[in-house]
Amino acid sequence: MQDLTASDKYTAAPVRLGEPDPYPDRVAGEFVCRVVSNDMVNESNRLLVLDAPERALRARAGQFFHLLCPTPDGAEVWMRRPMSIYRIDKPGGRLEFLYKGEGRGTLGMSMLEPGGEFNIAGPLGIGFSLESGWKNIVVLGRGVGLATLAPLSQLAAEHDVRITAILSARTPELLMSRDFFADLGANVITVVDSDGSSAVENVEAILESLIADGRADAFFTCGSNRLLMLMKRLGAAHGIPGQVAMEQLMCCALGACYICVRTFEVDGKRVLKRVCREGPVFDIQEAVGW
Amino acid sequence: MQDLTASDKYTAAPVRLGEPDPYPDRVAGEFVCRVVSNDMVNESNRLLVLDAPERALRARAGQFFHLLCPTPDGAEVWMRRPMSIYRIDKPGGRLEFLYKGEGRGTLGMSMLEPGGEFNIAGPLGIGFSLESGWKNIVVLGRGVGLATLAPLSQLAAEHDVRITAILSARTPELLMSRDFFADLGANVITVVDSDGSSAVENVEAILESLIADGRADAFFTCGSNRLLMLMKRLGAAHGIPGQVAMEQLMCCALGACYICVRTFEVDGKRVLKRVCREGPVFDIQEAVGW
Amino acid sequence: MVDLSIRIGDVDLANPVMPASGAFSWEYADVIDLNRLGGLVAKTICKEPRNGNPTPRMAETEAGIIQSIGLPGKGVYYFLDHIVPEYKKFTPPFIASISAETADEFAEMCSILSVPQIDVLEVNISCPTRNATGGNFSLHEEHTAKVMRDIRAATDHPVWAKLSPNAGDIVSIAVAAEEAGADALVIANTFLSLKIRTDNFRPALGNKFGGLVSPALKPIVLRMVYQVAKEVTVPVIGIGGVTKAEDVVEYMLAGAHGVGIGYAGFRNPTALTAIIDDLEAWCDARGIERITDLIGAVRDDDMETDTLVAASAGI
Amino acid sequence: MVDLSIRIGDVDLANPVMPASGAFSWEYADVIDLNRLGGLVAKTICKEPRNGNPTPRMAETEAGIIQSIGLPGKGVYYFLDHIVPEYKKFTPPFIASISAETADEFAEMCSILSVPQIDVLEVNISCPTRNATGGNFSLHEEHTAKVMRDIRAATDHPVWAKLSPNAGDIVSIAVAAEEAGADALVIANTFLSLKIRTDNFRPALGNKFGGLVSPALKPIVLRMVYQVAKEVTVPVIGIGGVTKAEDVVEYMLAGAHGVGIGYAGFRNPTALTAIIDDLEAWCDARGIERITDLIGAVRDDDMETDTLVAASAGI
Ligand SMILES: Cc1cc2nc3c(=O)[nH]c(=O)nc-3n(C[C@H](O)[C@H](O)[C@H](O)COP(=O)(O)OP(=O)(O)OC[C@H]3O[C@@H](n4cnc5c(N)ncnc54)[C@H](O)[C@@H]3O)c2cc1C
Ligand SMILES: Cc1cc2nc3c(=O)[nH]c(=O)nc-3n(C[C@H](O)[C@H](O)[C@H](O)COP(=O)(O)OP(=O)(O)OC[C@H]3O[C@@H](n4cnc5c(N)ncnc54)[C@H](O)[C@@H]3O)c2cc1C
Ligand SMILES: Cc1cc2nc3c(=O)[nH]c(=O)nc-3n(C[C@H](O)[C@H](O)[C@H](O)COP(=O)(O)O)c2cc1C
Ligand SMILES: Cc1cc2nc3c(=O)[nH]c(=O)nc-3n(C[C@H](O)[C@H](O)[C@H](O)COP(=O)(O)O)c2cc1C
Ligand code: FES
Ligand code: FES
Repeated sequence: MQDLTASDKYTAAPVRLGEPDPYPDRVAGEFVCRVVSNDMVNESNRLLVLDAPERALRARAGQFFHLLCPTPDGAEVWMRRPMSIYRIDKPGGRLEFLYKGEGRGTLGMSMLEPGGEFNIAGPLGIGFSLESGWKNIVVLGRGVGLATLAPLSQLAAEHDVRITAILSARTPELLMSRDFFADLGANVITVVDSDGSSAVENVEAILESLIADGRADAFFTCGSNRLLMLMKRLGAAHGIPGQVAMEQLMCCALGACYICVRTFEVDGKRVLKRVCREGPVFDIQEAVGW
Repeated sequence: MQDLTASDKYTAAPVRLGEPDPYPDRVAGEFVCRVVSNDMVNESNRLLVLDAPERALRARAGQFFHLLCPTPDGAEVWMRRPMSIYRIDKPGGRLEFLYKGEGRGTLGMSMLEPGGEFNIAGPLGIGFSLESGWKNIVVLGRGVGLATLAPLSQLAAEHDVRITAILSARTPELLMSRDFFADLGANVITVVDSDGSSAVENVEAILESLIADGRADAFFTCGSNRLLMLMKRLGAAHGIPGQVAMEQLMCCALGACYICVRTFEVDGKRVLKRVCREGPVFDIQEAVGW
Repeated sequence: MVDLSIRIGDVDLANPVMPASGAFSWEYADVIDLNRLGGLVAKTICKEPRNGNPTPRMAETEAGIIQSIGLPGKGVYYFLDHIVPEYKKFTPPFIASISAETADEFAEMCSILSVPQIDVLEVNISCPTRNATGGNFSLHEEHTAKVMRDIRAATDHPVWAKLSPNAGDIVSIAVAAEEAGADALVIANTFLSLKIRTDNFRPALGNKFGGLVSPALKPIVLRMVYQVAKEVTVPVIGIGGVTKAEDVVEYMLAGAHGVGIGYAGFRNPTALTAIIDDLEAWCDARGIERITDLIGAVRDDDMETDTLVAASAGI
Repeated sequence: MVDLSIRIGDVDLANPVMPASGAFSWEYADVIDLNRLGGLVAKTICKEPRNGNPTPRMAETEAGIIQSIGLPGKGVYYFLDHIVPEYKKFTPPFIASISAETADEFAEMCSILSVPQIDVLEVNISCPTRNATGGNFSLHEEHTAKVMRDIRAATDHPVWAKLSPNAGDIVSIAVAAEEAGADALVIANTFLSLKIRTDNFRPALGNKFGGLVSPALKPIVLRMVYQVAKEVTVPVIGIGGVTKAEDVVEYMLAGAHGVGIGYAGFRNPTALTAIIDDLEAWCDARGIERITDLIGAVRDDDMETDTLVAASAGI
């Protein structure tokens, strides 16, 4: 029944798994991947594992794909949905996405079944950068924001950078990826709303102590405006560089349409930048939040 | 994956199998049936068997249903498709349709799987009528036109009317329903293009001999303009009444939109009639063909 | 439970959901309870009998259908004698729809049809395949004003003017219709369209052009209803792409008093009554006591206009 | 193999498939080979830098999206210095698109942009969220004539006028643009629309109104292209709802020389080149030798006009 999805009646020339790639040198592409699995990882999030063509696997930490979601209700999903890469498994030829099924697009994604096809465009955008001088980084994520920070942490671990991962969630059950970060050798700190530990003051205290211990050469965050503002403030106060992954509604995801703009502060002036092209990762000090 | 069909995002209050019928007395309704089977009966035709709510089973021979076909390609099928009833099995609670998957709607139907749901509206239109004086009838059908004649023959058999069924097709393999008619006790005559037996002259000779034998109190036909014209001519010549089931594109199928009109000749004057409401069964002598 | 009743001029409707002319007939009683509808709207009739347009009268498009029926019918007297009685078997207000190619004929039809059995005269001055001087008067302000004045002079019955979405400036036309005496404005008829078959290079419809009908068009018609409702005082009825209760709500928020439904009733013959049920449930779930509270209730007066501020808000 | 090349005025295009302004940028080279396109059409620019409209700039509708971007950009000199060179890395003709709120500013921009690197000036006189005197000139015949005359006087470059589907009488406006010196007509921009959210009663777009984009609209725009192509001699480029090779064929049969594609390239970034491939295959399968043979080849001169005859034909 896979052909009931809306993906087939439009004209396109995506690269299909196993077929020759006509443009192996282009930085991005449209790909038809095969679903390996699409299971719930906790009560609200799902992990999609895809077998993906080679070019798609060149994705870097913080980049995203633009996903052509199946329709959950018979009506088409008229725009692709942007989604950060959660894990890139080059040797295994796999891409993973961690997501929450909440609206039509992500609920459509939830319906993908193993063996089915899934059309994705990417990799897109500017990802995280790790400067060679950084020996200790702090990643601070909340909700599916953690998904975006995962490949960065993978990259850091590969470069022997020590990671402190502060994971925030509503409840302990929703704390995802603890093992993922622990397996990378990260120092994992978890905070939750249910016991009050996720309060900004508490996270601030944690960050301050990391700074004091010399464990914070750079900050990385995603998924919470409050935590972004906290990192921005502490980063400015202590001269710690930082990067944040931002979100916005997207249409083309290639830089053409200017639908995905957000406000940033550059040299004291407020300007618009395209999240898809100039981001999604930005300098924390330029971010004005949302 | 049944919810990928286009049937769900629109508002409607169809009667579902097993649920109470809010309007048991209305002559037609919108029903959600369950697919029992949907198998090929020969190289080009398929038989759809449905478990249907009680009111739907009140259909009469020659009436039709208006079917909300699943989408074969992701785009919706924007209009229902009319389809004659092939068999009404009241005790078994089943309705059957015999059809050819050729366009988007019927190809969508071909995708229905056992256990799935299917939304049908009906029964609609004016069916065949059997006058009590008729003891011998001739049904002449071609292709899926036979589908329409099947329940009429069932009805005739129930009233002890003797049936001669002339079945026409391109090849012997495509001759459907021979057993269906034989089981009703019909005298079955088959003609095919591949050996030339379906030529109008040959069918004319068969009809003439039936008339001569007193086996033709009334004519019934469906599915071929040539054969309709033949029966009209012979009917007029011999004073034999006849009925024909006509086809036309339909939209509302209830008589409202005037999309399904065809030309008929009434008292020497050409007039338009709605196939859905004044038909689909018409007096052969009024038909001008297509 | 929410009070769904609305009042359009002097006409009371039990709820704001009506069929759209040409997409409905009393024959729908085969399937649904017509007494539940806000009003009963008959197919547009013409003074004299007409065959209508050549077949095919409909073709499917990428997302909808185009159709050109050509107003077939048996004329105004047949209507009075044979069709009106069919509708009078039901209780909702009965709205007759009429079309003509001249203002005189419109006026003449109005006086013929100003009978007590008919509650409202909907004047279809927007037949999409006609031109501005021959039936699609609502393409131009002056033609609209002229025909509406003549109609107004010919009848004391409530007159609802059905306008065309093909007009360039719907607001001026709506204002012209109101000033000339329309008691309500029905927005809109169908969008003039063309489909060419790529298999045989021929137009898909016998009449070549046809009106496009599709849920996809709702945002265009909604914009027109919104613009018009801001400028007129008479009630507006929104027609275009309603397939669910939220669409009724959206039209009412934009300023409509009620809606008409065509396509949805073709696709699902039970759609109209189901939408009324859903509308009631939608209001009840939100504690809305009177459906009329929704009319024009769009929150458009405190929108953020600074782009830089807007672009730092959450999604 | 079919010859796909077309000629629009003095401009030679390798094939009739172009992107639509605003829905494309040189950045698509990340995904497809831009040298395969018939032309490269840049996003509309304005003379001065602009932030554009408040977010959200897009919302999904029942069948498509509405969007209102508000022509953000860094102005005409930034365009010349930084954007034109990006496009000049590729071979197809380069079409710059410009917008202004006065005829004078349009003319000024045209003279600034009449440089050899730019092959065509597409004048977007149809920005849907502007009005007829302030940027959406193509809503009115006289405004269209005036702005086009001023533009024509300011440049010898080929000028393509992009028209609005919101105009009531597209033919008169097209004729006015042609008479004032347009070298080609681009039909059409987007349909002015509104979406109101039923959860918070607010307009879904920061700018309230937006342009509707949907494959569902193709039959409306096709009708406009057909009507205009019958009345003008300059080439017409059809834009609206093209998602497959058959849509290109349909527009050409209706009289278009070429098409522009927006939405399809959002949904499938490889759409444009895939459509060109399919178009070639479509023609080859039918033995069509020159794509130009399709222009205006609709078979509309021997249609059955007798309803009774038509209604006795096969389906
Ligand atoms: C660069 C980027 C990376 C992202 N990575 C992830 C990820 O790894 N996992 C994940 O679950 N989500 C991620 N998102 C968010 C994801 O794109 C949205 O959740 C998704 O688009 C919502 O689509 P929907 O149809 O399910 O919801 P809709 O019905 O469209 O909306 C449901 C809710 O989601 C919000 N929303 C809609 N579109 C977006 C969007 N583009 N960005 C953020 N919020 C949106 C809406 O405002 C609304 O509150 C990312 C977004 C961006 C821009
Ligand atoms: C009262 C009635 C009873 C019918 N009974 C049967 C039946 O029992 N079995 C069966 O297989 N078919 C039957 N048909 C024909 C059936 O409705 C069409 O085959 C079907 O609508 C085609 O839809 P599609 O989407 O598959 O084809 P499309 O893609 O719409 O068209 C494919 C071909 O079918 C023709 N066609 C389209 N609609 C109709 C139509 N309404 N009637 C006739 N031809 C059409 C088209 O002109 C074209 O040649 C009946 C039609 C009517 C009006
Ligand atoms: C088959 C058909 C016939 C129509 N006939 C008429 C008509 O006779 N008079 C009229 O005013 N509108 C007519 N219309 C237009 C509808 O009344 C309505 O304006 C249009 O269908 C848009 O509403 P919808 O989107 O709910 O279908 C017709 C529409 C269709 C689809
Ligand atoms: C996001 C977006 C931005 C657009 N920006 C412009 C623009 O700057 N200038 C312009 O002339 N048209 C603009 N358009 C209109 C398109 O060029 C085109 O006319 C329209 O999208 C219809 O074509 P389609 O159906 O193929 O999308 C824009 C359309 C979209 C969707
Ligand atoms: S989504 Fe189009 S520019 Fe970012
Ligand atoms: S299909 Fe509507 S009147 Fe027959």
